[in-house]
Amino acid sequence: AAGLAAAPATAQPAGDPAILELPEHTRGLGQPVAADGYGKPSRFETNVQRRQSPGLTQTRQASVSFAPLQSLFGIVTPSGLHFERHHQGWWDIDPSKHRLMINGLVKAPKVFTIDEIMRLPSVSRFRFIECGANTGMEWGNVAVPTVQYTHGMLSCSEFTGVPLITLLEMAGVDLKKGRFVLAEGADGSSMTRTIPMSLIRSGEVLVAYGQNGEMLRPENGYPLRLVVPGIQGVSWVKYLRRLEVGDQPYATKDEAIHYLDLMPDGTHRQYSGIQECKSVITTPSGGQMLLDQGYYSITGLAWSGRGKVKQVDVSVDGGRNWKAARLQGPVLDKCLTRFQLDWAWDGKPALLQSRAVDETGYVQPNYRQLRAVRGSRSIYHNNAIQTWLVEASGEVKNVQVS
Amino acid sequence: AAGLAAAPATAQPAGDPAILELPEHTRGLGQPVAADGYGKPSRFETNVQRRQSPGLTQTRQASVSFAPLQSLFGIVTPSGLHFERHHQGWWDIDPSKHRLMINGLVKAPKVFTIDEIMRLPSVSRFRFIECGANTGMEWGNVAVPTVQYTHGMLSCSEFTGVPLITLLEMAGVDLKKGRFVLAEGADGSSMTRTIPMSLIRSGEVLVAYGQNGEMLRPENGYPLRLVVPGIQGVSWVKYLRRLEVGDQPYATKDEAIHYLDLMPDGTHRQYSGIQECKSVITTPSGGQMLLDQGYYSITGLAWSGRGKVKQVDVSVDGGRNWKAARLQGPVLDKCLTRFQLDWAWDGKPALLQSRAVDETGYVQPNYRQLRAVRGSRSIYHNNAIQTWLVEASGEVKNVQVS
Amino acid sequence: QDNRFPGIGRNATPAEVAAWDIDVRPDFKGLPPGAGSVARGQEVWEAKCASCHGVFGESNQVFNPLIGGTSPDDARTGRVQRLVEPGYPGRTTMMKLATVSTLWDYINRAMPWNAPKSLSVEEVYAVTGYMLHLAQVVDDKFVLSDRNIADVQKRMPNRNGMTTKHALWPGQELGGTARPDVRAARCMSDCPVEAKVASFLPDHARDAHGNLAEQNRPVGPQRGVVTQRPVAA
Amino acid sequence: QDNRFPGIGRNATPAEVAAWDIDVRPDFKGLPPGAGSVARGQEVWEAKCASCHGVFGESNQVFNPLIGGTSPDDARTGRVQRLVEPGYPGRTTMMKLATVSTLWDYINRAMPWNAPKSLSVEEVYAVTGYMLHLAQVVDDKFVLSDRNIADVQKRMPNRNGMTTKHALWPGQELGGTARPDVRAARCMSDCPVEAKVASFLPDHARDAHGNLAEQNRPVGPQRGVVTQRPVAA
Ligand code: HEC
Ligand code: HEC
Ligand SMILES: [Ca+2]
Ligand SMILES: [Ca+2]
Ligand SMILES: [Ca+2]
Ligand SMILES: [Ca+2]
Ligand SMILES: [Ca+2]
Ligand SMILES: [Ca+2]
Ligand SMILES: [Co+2]
Ligand SMILES: [Co+2]
Repeated sequence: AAGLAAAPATAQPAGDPAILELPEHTRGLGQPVAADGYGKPSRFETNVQRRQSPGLTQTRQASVSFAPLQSLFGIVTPSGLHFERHHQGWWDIDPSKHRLMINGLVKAPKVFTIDEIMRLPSVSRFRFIECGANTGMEWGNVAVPTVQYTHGMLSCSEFTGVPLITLLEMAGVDLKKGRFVLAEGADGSSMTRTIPMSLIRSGEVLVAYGQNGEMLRPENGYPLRLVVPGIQGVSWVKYLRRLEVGDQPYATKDEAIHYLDLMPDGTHRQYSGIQECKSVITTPSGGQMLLDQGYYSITGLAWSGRGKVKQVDVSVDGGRNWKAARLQGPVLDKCLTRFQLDWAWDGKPALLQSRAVDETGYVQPNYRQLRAVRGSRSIYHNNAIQTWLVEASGEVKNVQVS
Repeated sequence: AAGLAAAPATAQPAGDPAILELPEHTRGLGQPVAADGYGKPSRFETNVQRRQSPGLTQTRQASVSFAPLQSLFGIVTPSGLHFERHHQGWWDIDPSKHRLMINGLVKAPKVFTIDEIMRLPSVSRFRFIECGANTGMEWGNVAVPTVQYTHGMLSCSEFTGVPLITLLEMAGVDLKKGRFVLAEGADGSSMTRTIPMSLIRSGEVLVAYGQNGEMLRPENGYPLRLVVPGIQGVSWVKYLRRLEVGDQPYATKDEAIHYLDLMPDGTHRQYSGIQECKSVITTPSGGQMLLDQGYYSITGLAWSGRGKVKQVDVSVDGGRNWKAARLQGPVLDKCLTRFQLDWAWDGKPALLQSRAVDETGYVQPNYRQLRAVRGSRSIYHNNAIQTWLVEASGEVKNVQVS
Repeated sequence: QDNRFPGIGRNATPAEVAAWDIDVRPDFKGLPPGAGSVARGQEVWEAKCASCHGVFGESNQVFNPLIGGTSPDDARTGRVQRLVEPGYPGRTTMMKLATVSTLWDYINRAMPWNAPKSLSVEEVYAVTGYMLHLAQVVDDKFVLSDRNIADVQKRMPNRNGMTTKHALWPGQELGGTARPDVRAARCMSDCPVEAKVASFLPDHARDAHGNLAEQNRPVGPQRGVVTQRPVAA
Repeated sequence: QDNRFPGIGRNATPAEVAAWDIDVRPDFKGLPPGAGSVARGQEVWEAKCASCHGVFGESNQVFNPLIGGTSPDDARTGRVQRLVEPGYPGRTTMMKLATVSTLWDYINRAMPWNAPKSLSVEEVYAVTGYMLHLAQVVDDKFVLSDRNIADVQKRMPNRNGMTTKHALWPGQELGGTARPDVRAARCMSDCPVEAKVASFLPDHARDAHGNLAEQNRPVGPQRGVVTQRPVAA
């Protein structure tokens, strides 16, 4: 059942030339330190890129690029591969000229410079961010071939910033009347989203400037973005310029025209922010070819917008029988969790699935269970169990099962 | 006590032009998605680079570049800024031609391809790596101006790889006689180091290919390096090609000529691997200028090669009085831990210090305590408490106190 | 205000707040006074919008169609009938929109796409009115203004089409439900599934996303599938 | 071998092991048979080593001096006297080295620096012998070989200079100590320190590491200090 032949490591009588003939790098002098003051991946890693899905959007400035989940390890997404979602293009803003304003139901509206925000006490937290439309192309049927396109509007970083509640308190927020906060960006779309005060009061909503140890990348909102753990990415407003405290939600374009979940009865669910518990196998996954029969470590990612992942189960027979997978620690709140299961592939077709359970007891549904309640036209919040078919040839395909 | 003037955010009568005059990015269309398939930092971040210390080494291929700790957040080091230490230059090796050999006290010597190693069950762990010579220039007196040079041979990543014990077991390791493992690299130096079997048996020593979600960077050993948690960086052999199980240590060049700790009586401590508990304040730190009096969040990093950090204390009076700092979670084993302490600077000179305690109860020493035992000629394993002097001008300087 | 962080942040001036506080809420808080006719709106539309959205808002060149799919009957009931029909292809902006404030706010902040915030208040009123006219919500003599916009709201085709009765908002602020709507069980063996492949990509679409071999690392437990071959092959 | 992972990995051939298993241990396990004279070593040294390390191994152009600081008396005691003197500047390779195997192994694997693994076994013996001669460990007629290297080991100037009695090796394999050598206490107030500045960088060295303003982010709670100004200023 071997598909593409792997570089053979089989010994010729004497042995493998890659061993017997010492390579150049074993016999020479390499490159100096600080050849790159800021380094980059190996030249053999150029296939690992974020990509657009052809035909998905009509413009490239109101569009998305997907993270290559099929090639990532652990839980941290390299910032250069973080998925992108822009509504009116991205900018590289001069931080010395950027300001943050707080207004609305506060004693005194305030203005902060980036210098000032970076002087305040900060916290750093590992969090996942998932677009509400992630896996949205697959609500009705299989539409795209690989996990990059099915689940790649997902990334995970260590974010650093100031709890928004600190800034609101500095402005003298009215926490009695002020039950909603409007977050607004400084880009052309001036993206606006209504943020629940309950989350803000918990301290977990951050006005962030740091991502994986350095400043946010321009594509991800440099110099300031909101971090709203567990909530869909569109609420993580980039190029953040203003926060307004109010007593009503704002019904902004992306909460009154998009990011609405269409139900079978024709109503739209509005203000549906939470990314419910979900998981996906990333290795092996669609568009890949297993090189051989034998042992494989099935691995993937699980997450929940409601807290920690408690369990992940894996099935190799399309959901009939399941085994508990190993969870990779540390298992963190509203953060990706990697799971693994040992598997010996016997060369017969197999249907691989993963199913996550979070600490609230919520169990990730299969398509039948999900569609029974929500139909198949929602676009948003598709957290169904993903199936990969391993064919006898070793080729892995994206499928949906009955 | 203002030094350099910050960009003034003070309002003109009507207000700040950065607010009143809408910037170009608020009035235009930005750049498209996937403009960079692999993104890079903002153009305003070019000061954040790894750097050499002038005059420290005679060549750039047997040298070191230091991570800019003064500019980093959280605990993850961006891979592009990971410190470098090469002995014979770095290479970007073709992984399809790289092999790993296991030999010595095993039933059968083995060869693995990278394909095969990546097929085995992996683990991902956040770990710090510190060069044994980090802070080595400061044993006798102050030698360098900033935390990049005093402590920048330190980085922290999420490493992914196969526990070495798995590979040794596959070769039929003799765990009775085999108490040492020689790790050997494929570069010109073919770096060799003796690794304790006790650590390997614990499962924490990894044959790693992943770093922060992607493959190792070429400067850090692509496609394979050893991860030896808690042990000095030189043991984390890069471009790993071979592991030999033996019954004696190997006294390799970097454990018989270097990475020896010279004691006051003229003896050298050999096989001194553990990086003991240590900490350093990164903000504010040497070579910086505070812009104003008032509130600052003193923050820095703590770590221990023996396990978790338990406490960090901060002094602003040169070590006479201390306050317990907040530890940023998750606090992980043999991993960086960030700490913070609120501080109101009154414009008077201050001597900032941090002191870490690990879970074994070991307390980071000051220079007097350290030198009383080890003298000042060791080069390696300087984990003394670092002092930064904040002058009345706001300028911060590297000093040592009596 | 609290005083834990003296010297950090300052009060905003009224002019500063005015420059940035542009949002318009469903209750029209934030809406500046002003007016604009459908006729004026048509001029604005044809000069500044139609190139992207089509003369009748029907184009999906750069985005989903804005207009279409609503009926005068919807304006009466406040529910867009076509949203119930699973067979109807696509959803226009006007089919979904429940709150006219959203339209005003969004055009004001973000359109034209390549020159956001370039419209005058009158132009925003006018072009919003024109779009409402294209959607048969107002007639061609209408002059939309801050004083009659609340009446227009009462005729929005999908004004009764939204619900917050779900568990996807984290707090209690919107009267949602606490219990998730989809409830699966953690069945471990002999689970009631057919496990038959019901949907897959047709073979001719294998290369619709390019050559997958080039989208996977050339080393590791597997390779990417070669979905494109040189013409010669 | 265990069989948990069938099909992963294969046995190495003897030729493969031979190609890579080049390490030489202190007990000379791994040392290939062979020999080389001091005279031959001098030729090798002057042709392939002296350009970087100096004719007498004294250069620190590219690295610390290799030779120097040892005495015939050290070769007798096995302790390099100068290591005890805090005033002696620098430490040469030969002053530190306790195990002659290390020298052979390292030259064989890594030197010449720009052409590692290019020396023949004879050349490695010869040049190792020549270095030992420069360090007065062997005389100029000496022919270093696998058969007499153990005797040379007994004359290494610092052969008794190493200790593993410390707590910095994680296991018990080397008979070290479990308790760390440096023991500080967690004093919280009125701690017994003078807290006077005892060491700092002289002003003229402020710019020895370049302009620190350019080594800090131009935004944040502080700036980098300007240590260099344009000539005009
Ligand atoms: C250069 C092209 C272009 C021009 C000109 C333009 N638009 Fe748009 N418009 C877009 C794009 C692209 C979007 C989608 C933006 C997004 O994804 O957030 C959009 C979105 C909209 C929407 C929201 C539709 C929805 O369903 O989200 C409205 C309403 C709108 N435009 C109205 C206008 C008006 C009114 C004008 C003129 C005053 C205008 N547009 C001019 C390209 C354009
Ligand atoms: C092109 C320059 C160059 C040449 C030629 C060269 N070396 Fe070296 N040598 C170096 C450098 C640089 C180092 C330090 C390497 C490191 O940092 O790991 C070194 C290290 C050494 C060391 C270890 C010293 C120590 O204290 O770690 C020995 C021994 C040595 N060389 C011997 C030789 C011999 C013998 C030859 C010739 C056969 C030779 N070298 C040729 C540059 C050179
Ligand atoms: Ca101030
Ligand atoms: Ca407002
Ligand atoms: Ca095709
Ligand atoms: Ca095989
Ligand atoms: Ca050997
Ligand atoms: Ca100078
Ligand atoms: Co989105
Ligand atoms: Co080192």
